[in-house]
Amino acid sequence: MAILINENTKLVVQGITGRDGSFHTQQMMEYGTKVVAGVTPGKGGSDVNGVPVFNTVRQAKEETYANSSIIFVPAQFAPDAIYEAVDAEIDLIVCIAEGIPTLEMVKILTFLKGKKTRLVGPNSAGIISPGLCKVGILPALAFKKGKVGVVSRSGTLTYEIASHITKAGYGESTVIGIGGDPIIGTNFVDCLQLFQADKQTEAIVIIGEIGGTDEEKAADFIIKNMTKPVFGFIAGQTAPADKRMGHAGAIIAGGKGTAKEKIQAFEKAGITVIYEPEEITDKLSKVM
Amino acid sequence: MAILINENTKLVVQGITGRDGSFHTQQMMEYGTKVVAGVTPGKGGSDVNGVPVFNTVRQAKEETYANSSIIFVPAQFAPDAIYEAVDAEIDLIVCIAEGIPTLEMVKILTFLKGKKTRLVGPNSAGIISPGLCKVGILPALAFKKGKVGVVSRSGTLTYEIASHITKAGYGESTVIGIGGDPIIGTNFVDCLQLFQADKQTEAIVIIGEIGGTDEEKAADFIIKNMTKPVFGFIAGQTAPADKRMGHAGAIIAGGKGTAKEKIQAFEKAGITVIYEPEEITDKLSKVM
Amino acid sequence: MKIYEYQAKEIFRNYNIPTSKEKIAFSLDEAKSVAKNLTFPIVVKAQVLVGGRGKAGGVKIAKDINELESHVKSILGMNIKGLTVKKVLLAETIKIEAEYYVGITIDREKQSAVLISSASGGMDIEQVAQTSPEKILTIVIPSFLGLKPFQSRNVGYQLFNDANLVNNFISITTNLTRIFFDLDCSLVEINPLALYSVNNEKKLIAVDAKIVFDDNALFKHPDMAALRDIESEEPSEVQAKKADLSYVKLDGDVGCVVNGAGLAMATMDLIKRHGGNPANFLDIGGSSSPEKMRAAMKILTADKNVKAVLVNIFGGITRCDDVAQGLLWAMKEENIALPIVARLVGTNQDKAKALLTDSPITFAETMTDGVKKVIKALKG
Amino acid sequence: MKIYEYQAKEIFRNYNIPTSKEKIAFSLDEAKSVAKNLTFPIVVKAQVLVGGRGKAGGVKIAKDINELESHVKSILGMNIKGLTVKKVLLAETIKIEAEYYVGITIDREKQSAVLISSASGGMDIEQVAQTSPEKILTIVIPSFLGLKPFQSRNVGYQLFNDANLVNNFISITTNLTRIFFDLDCSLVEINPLALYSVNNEKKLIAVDAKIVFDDNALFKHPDMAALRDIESEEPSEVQAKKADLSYVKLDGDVGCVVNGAGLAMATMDLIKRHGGNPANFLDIGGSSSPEKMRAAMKILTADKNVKAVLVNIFGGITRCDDVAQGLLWAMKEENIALPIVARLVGTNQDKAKALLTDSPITFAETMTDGVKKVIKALKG
Repeated sequence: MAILINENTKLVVQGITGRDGSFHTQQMMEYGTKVVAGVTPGKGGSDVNGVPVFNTVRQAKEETYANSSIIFVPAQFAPDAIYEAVDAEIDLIVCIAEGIPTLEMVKILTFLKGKKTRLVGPNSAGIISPGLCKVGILPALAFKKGKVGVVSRSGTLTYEIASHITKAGYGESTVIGIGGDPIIGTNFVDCLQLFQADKQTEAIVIIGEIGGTDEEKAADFIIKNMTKPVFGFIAGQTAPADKRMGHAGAIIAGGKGTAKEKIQAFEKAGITVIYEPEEITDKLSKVM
Repeated sequence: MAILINENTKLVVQGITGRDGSFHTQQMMEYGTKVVAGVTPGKGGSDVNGVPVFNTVRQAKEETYANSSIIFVPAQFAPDAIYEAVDAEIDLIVCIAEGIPTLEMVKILTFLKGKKTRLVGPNSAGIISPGLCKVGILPALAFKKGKVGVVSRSGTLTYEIASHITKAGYGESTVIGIGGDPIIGTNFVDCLQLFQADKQTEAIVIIGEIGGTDEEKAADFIIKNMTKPVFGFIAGQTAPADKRMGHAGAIIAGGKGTAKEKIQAFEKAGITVIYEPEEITDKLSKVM
Repeated sequence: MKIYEYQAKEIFRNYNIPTSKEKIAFSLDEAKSVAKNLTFPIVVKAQVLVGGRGKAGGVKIAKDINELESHVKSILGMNIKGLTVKKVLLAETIKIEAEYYVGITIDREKQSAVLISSASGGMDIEQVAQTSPEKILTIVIPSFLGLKPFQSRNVGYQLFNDANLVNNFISITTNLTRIFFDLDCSLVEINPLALYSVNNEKKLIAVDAKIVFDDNALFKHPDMAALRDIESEEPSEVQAKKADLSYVKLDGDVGCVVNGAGLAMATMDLIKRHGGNPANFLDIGGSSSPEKMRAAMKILTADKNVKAVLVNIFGGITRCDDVAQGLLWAMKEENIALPIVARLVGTNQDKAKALLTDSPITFAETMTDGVKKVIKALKG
Repeated sequence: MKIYEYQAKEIFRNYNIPTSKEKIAFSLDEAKSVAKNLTFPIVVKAQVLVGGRGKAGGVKIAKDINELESHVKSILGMNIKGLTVKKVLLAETIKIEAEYYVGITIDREKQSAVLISSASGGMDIEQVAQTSPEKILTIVIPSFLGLKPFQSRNVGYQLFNDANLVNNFISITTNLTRIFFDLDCSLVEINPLALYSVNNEKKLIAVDAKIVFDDNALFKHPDMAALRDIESEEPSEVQAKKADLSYVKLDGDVGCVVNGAGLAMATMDLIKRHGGNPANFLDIGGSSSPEKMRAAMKILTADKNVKAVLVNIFGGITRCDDVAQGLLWAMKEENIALPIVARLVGTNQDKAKALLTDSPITFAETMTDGVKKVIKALKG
């Protein structure tokens, strides 16, 4: 069944006429994603690769019944783009944009409380339900339809690990990049919950990294609620404290959020911890 | 059964050491209200008429299990007092304070969405469930335990009309002053709903005035949801447009909110309209 | 509290909302000197705190200095709805291609600030709202976020075809919202918001400006409170405000003194219902201090239309005997000889009745009784 | 981005948060002249963008001008955790009666800004949080409302017995919150917030000050961005930032060039796991431009510790042949002779392999393979 996106996903691309927006629109369409509309204020009436462009999300939704959105606009305009999609009652927003100020995200999450819209990201690589739909910048070649759910704070590291799963023949149900920022719309627990309920998913891989306590919360959740086997990887064991490792969220601040703590939490929760990406194949073979 | 307040109400008085706060604390206690605590920052540890005073509502609640609050602090500090009571998870806040800026109230109501606390007022005369409890500045002499529910935007006009109901022997279940401001926490419809469900209440009197459309919404609600007989009075038939008639909310702005419209809406909804306070006795006698 | 167009325009300019090039003048001489720095044709606009100045002849276009002189002469001192024009705004004219409406106000039903826009500008927006509600576009402004650009854009693309104009509109509405929230307004309005062309580029400009502040929030904005023009207000209402009374002057002949706004309105209504004409709304509030009573009686009786007075008090916290005593004192101090009917019910009503027994004041038992008696007294 | 104590204190004063009377000095002469307007004893505080200056001897009290001179001499030029002290803050001392902690930061778990307070001030708050978490009071700041006075009061009465001190505390925390939100901070902190007496009145004062800005929001605050002290930063990291690379210098000898932050960290971890020592974190991002590759290689090899380089790329949008070509070009332009292992997988990986066949670069098939090969090259 896959989670979050599938063949019924009708996508509107916010920032479709930009460099990244137009390129990835083409990539997503080639993958089979139903990109029904684009939005760029002032460019309404034009089209990109045959996709009609609108001035507003509201208009785009009225004309095309879009239910999901992907945001490629620059960080400075991304919060308004998110609010616009929420206001238009889009079900799922995937925010690729990177560099949104943390306090803007705090406001956005407060605003989202009680709303039906789900936000994935920001600073997300997107989502792919292999064979069905791709909403993001993930490279198709790393994925194949299958039974492993993958959720990750990272981009290329996800492709790396997923490619081993793919090569080994298990394939993925859905792969979600939740984003590398400190404050994000959808976290590990949200995704675990969906994977637990998803029939297609038989095992789950969590790819975490230093910073925050999202991995620890996932471990708690797994102890209490999960029956499917879970595998975990944590990046940043050698990262020094108080240094931002690329992602705004990947930082050991005030001695908290170390890889060691996270690995311990995983082990305590019975998660099979992998230390090298290619190990995933072997470990999966023990349960599948 | 009465609504909103009864013998289980445990009241904290915010602003208990002020002139109005201390006077009405005494009045309420004389009426039988369980005033369990007072709050005045900096006066914690003292007492007013034997009621212990605390520095914060949180402390007051922890020590006395207060479930309701009445706010007597000046308008300038009233929003903070409301937020404090909401934060302490007080069930019912009755705000007597008058003169809170409208935009502050807009914020407060937005903040209250989804919270379990009910706010009555601001600029309310309070609530009385005769014989059981009084949370407000209403004079005891006008009321007697009985079967008519009264809800009103006004103060003395309510006492006036209620005193006729009292004199005629019907008495009141609960009398609520919802407040004379344009933006208030509890409106006519909220109270009608409670009265409809309240076994003690056999008939309801709505006392409206010019300004806004709360009476019209009440009329709509009555058509769709009420089975008990409803009586209505509207003050301000002779009020000129664009002039604030005392209450911040009593103003015909942009030609909207006239007494004529409201009376028409009442009549359409089958509400028995009374034009002189003393008429209420006759009209009630037809159904009771 | 309302302020004048020219004051509102100054606030607009501080918030980067474009207005015409314009100057205020308080006299003919000043107008002539101000005009030197402006390009004709110049529009001369009466500055008054009521609407309808156009119909009253308070707005005129001058194509040269002679016309300007005659327009200023005719407008300064003009009476518009009871208010004397004491200043005129001189503004350069533009060639208006279309007129829009944009305003922000509190929507009581939505419990929120709303942005109201319409392509039918330059007209009475309330009338547009009644006759063609579909021409009014309303957007709820989230109170914690303020107006977001996408919201203005949603409206903007319904009003304009041109992306530059939409961006203009976004900037103007965003700044209008900032004014509204920064200064605790109850209304900010541009009507008309005009479309015109400069060097073949279409632009939007505020041709008129209206700002009303929330009286309850003025304490936060002393610089705005200072803009209050007491001279333009009804003197009796100014006096009442000073005495902490809530008073509105009306045209009738029965003065009323009441405690509580609702009861005061109900008293007026009842007077009308029984064939009288209320001279005022007056709420003395919860206090029964003799000083307040005296101030109230003084203000009432200064209105030469007032031929009789009804005092209607529901005493709860207020004690009726206090009111009676205050009333007797006020009558004596202010030498009041008008017929007075007092209906004092509630706390200590019997004492009050006793106090008034030997006075010229007529005692009434109920509101209706009081109203009937005061009308009878009036008709003599 | 961090700023110095003296800069943070200036922001504090602009927001009405009381600080000691103090002045910054960049030289001994300046310090002596500045001291003339201050009353002894004066504390001389090294200004550096790292913690732990106290233990390093960077904070000393002078009771007269001679001591001051010797302290300033010893502190200016001092090296604290790799940073040279170039300025000292001279501050009048107060008689501290108690030390508190107060700070605002983002709580990722609560997805909100939080106010953190403690009666255990003057110490490392993170340590307090670990050893005595009950001494830490945390309040969630509602993002749409800001910190409300009642919230500060709830905390204040847990810290102080005195209503005046609580009011002091409310004012300081309210202003601290304004700084945090106005300037998009990720941390504002007063540690210690000191209690002292003036004329028998107890007061609170910020003895130290720390502000960290959210890098992602600095574009909104150019005046704050201008406070950045590039000289205090690792030169290679400054250079990397200019080239739009995300780079962090470490102590090891294996340089790594990776696309993606997670993969870059995983690569470092794997090097360590297989017995090597990573020399850096480096994320070249999604682009495969030859210029970026060149800048990356130049920065890496400028680090004399680096003895071998591992290039680890998962090509999705990034094409592996582009990376290979960029790498070859960079090696030539920068005359790089170090052993290099390249693991290029994904889009056009075969073309990349072909390109590198005749080069000195070792091709690896997997991450683990690449890591093993680079360590072997190093030890070989």
